[in-house]
Amino acid sequence: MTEDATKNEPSPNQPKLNQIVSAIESHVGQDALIDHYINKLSKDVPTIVANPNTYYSIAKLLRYDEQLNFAYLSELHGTDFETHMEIYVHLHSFNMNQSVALKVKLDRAAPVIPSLVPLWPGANWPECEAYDLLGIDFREHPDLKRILLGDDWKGYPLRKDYQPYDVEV
Amino acid sequence: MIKDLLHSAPSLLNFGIYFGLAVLLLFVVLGFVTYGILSERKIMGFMQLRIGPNQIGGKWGLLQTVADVLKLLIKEDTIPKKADRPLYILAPVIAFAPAFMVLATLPFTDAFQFADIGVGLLYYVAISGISTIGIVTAGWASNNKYSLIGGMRAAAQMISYEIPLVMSLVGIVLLTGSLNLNDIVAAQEKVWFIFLQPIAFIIFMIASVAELNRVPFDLPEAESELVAGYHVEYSGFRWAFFMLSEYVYMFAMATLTTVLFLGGWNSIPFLDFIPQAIWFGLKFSAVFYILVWIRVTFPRLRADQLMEFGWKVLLPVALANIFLTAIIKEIVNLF
Amino acid sequence: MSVSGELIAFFGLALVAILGGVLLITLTKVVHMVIALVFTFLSIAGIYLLLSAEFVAIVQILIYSGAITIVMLFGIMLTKHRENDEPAKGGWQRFFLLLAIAGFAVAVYLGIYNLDIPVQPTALHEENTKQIGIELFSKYVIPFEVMSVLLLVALVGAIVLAKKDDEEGDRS
Amino acid sequence: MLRTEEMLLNVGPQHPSTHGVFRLVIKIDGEIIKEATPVIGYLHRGTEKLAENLQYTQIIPYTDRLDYLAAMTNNYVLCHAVETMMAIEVPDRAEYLRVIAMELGRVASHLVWWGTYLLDIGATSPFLYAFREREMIVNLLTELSGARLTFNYMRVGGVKWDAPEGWIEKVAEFVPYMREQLAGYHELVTGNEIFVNRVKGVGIYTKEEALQYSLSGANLRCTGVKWDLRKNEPYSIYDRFTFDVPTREEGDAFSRYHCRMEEIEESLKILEQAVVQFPEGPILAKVPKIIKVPKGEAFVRIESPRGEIGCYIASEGKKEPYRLKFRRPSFYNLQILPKLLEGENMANLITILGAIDIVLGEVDG
Repeated sequence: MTEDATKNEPSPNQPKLNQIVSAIESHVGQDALIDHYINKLSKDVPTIVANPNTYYSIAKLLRYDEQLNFAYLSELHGTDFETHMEIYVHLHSFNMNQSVALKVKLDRAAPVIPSLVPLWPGANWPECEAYDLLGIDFREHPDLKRILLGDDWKGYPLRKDYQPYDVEV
Repeated sequence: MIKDLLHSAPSLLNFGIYFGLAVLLLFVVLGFVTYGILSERKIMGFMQLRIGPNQIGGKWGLLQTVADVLKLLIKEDTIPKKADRPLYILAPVIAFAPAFMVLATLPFTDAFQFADIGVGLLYYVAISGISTIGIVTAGWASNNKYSLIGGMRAAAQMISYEIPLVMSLVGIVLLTGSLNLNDIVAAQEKVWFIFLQPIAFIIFMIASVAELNRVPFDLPEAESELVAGYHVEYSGFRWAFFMLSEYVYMFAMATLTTVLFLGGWNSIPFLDFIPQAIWFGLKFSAVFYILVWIRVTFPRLRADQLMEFGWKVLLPVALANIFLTAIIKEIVNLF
Repeated sequence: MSVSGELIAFFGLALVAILGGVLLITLTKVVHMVIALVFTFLSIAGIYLLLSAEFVAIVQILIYSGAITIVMLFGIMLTKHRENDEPAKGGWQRFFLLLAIAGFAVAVYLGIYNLDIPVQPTALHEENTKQIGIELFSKYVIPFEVMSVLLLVALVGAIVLAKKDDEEGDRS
Repeated sequence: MLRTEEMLLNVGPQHPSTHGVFRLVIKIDGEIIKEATPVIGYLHRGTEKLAENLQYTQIIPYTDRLDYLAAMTNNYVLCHAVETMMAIEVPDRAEYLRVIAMELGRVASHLVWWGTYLLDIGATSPFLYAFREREMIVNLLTELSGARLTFNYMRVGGVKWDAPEGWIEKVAEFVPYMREQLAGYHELVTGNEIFVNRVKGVGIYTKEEALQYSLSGANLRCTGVKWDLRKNEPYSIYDRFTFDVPTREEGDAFSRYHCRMEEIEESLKILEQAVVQFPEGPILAKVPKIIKVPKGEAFVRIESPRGEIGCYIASEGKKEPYRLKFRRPSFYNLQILPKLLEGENMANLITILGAIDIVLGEVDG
């Protein structure tokens, strides 16, 4: 995915990405980000890939930094990439009039990540959904439950190795 | 005629006459309910761009209600396992019996009336209150939370709106000097009370709609909140009893409005060649139409707003109306 | 005494009234008791009616069967209450109870038997309500007004009670 | 001393006012709600899981079933995501058809909301009036797509069918008619004192809360946030129309009502301009028979009647998406409900829930 960003001419969003990245590097740390690029496929959205350890602090910075101020969580979901789990968070800042995609790669065997609910209460149900369908454990989530499938469901359907419990269907 | 019967010694003949008259009234009322429901549905259909019933009994759907009632009678009678069985069975009866009792004092024409008692006006209000006990009991006995809330609301609403209802009528009583419904009609031979007591009329209309538990005051059975309120668990003929009593009350309330404010069977001047019964029917139908119209037009009030409106608006206005009427009456008396 | 409709009606009503009273005592569920009470009230109203006291009868229904019972039902249904956990009474206690009831019955019987109210001819059947009104506002004005003060006190008391509960709720 | 008993009440999953199979467990003290817990998932059909084994065109019918009251926008968001990733230029005529269909859908959706909301509040007639107009829209869309609700009309790169003869004229005629009816609606309902008393000041939240809870659509705009993706992140051809984004400041149920009613008017404006500008030309871009999206991922979002609907596609370059995810606005909007209901009157439950305007097919996905 990283190749797309470096090809062709620079995107108009490049300065904004640079601004975000420099803010993160100065406040959270030089090695806070694993990767950052412009996703040409997705309307040039600046995409940053966080380290699981720094994920929460980066999110906190994005939320509360006066310049960045990503006040609106538009989307949060997980994906099972077979080699790893990934959480995709789409944030929007009305200040910068800019969206950013925050991603984090998790260990597939034990996907554990801090919850974003303290920062954006709107992350509550999406995180429950990711837990329900993918089995990602969000730490310090106020009420992590199987929101769609119900408590007695076995397995996590959106994992690629999911075997349907009811074979007939 | 009836008065003489009351004072005579009981005999089988008298009993037979009584029974016959009661059955006659029952059929009149049932006939009204049948076609009252049909006409309500037709009017609602007309106002809501629908056709209304048009399948059973020709294109007017004349037998629709009959079919509905028959269906209700042969439906399974379910009693929830955890319901309070004796009260569950008793409740529709308590709600239903007073509905017919109130009809006894209502004068339809000067000849067609069953009991001419001195306190006819209060009689209506008092007896109709008993139905509320039936509704509360039904709500409690069903052992269902929705019906319990519905029953509670019915009780609160009835207590709150009975007071302005009676208070609005005190003005009429002051002008007539009697609680007797016949006297009240007689007092309206020249001018109807709707013109002498316009404020009272408005209060009475509002409070009567509330007493009838109809939109916009149908909180005890608000289907969007309480599913069906106090009769959620009822089915078949027990449910029919509640519905029947509701429509009998509508019949009674429309009659009462006609008698109290529209001059009962009195005719408009120069048109008194038209029989009294027809005059009564016309006025009655007008009131009925307005009741349906209100139902089609308005959204529902909220329970607390309902209470506030009853106590903080209707009651003070009704009291002011009494005050005003008394003063005017005294001033007129002076000259 | 000839059999007239009035007599039949009286016995019917009296029977319902007594039955209601007995049921009120014997039934175990509070709501059932209240419903029994309603029947007693209603039949008493019927007896008033037989005595040509129309106004009193109607007010009986309006206030007792209507308003008061509903308020009672309201209270019972909305509040917590423990049902049928009265401790069984001992034999002696029961004996004294019976004795007391018997004594009371004898006293009432003697009282009524010896009672001699001077009968004065009244036109009760006509304008019953008007007569009550005239009596009330001429002869009994002071008791009437005092009664209204009493009701006002009760009203204020009710508000104070409800309010106190509110504050407690806030603290807890 | 005078303590009342707390009750646990199950509202739904079968209840006339939950607008579908939605369950709400509420703890009430008298008629005051102490606590509300929404329970969802009764309508979960696993659209996202199913999509992993389907080709892109085959997924379109499934999107119809998410928000079944405004299926055109759902169609569009999937096509738009694929088109964005494949960089397909959609022909003008197709875009106009899409916009007309989506705006008609928006009007229809708001009409259903208006009717059912009034039904929740206890007025029965507005529902039937709203459905009279909605029926006309549904008929128009049926002529266009062949289906009443589940249109399956859009395709990657354009639309399935061209507008039939005289269709555009019918849309043009519908606009003034709808305006007239809208004035009637306002006359019947908006000024009604009972209605105003029921909704005014009910279910208030602030701008900050709305943003925190990721609300979108009229639920966000009613707090004064002028945010509409059609204006702020223009997609399709929305930059060619002049229209306004209605906002209110109060953040109560009444302001949401106003926002939606005004949105109908704005949609009519767009329709009016679209039928005038409507161009000739092809209705489908040149796309390969079997669509293969390049390897990578994309997230696009557009404005549905209920708010921000998004589509995330992760592709491995195959015929099927590797992962497909919809950002369903109702799912996000519903999150604020427990907070709004706390301490409210029972009767307000329906008013508040109705004002959020959820479609359960979309909440459960």
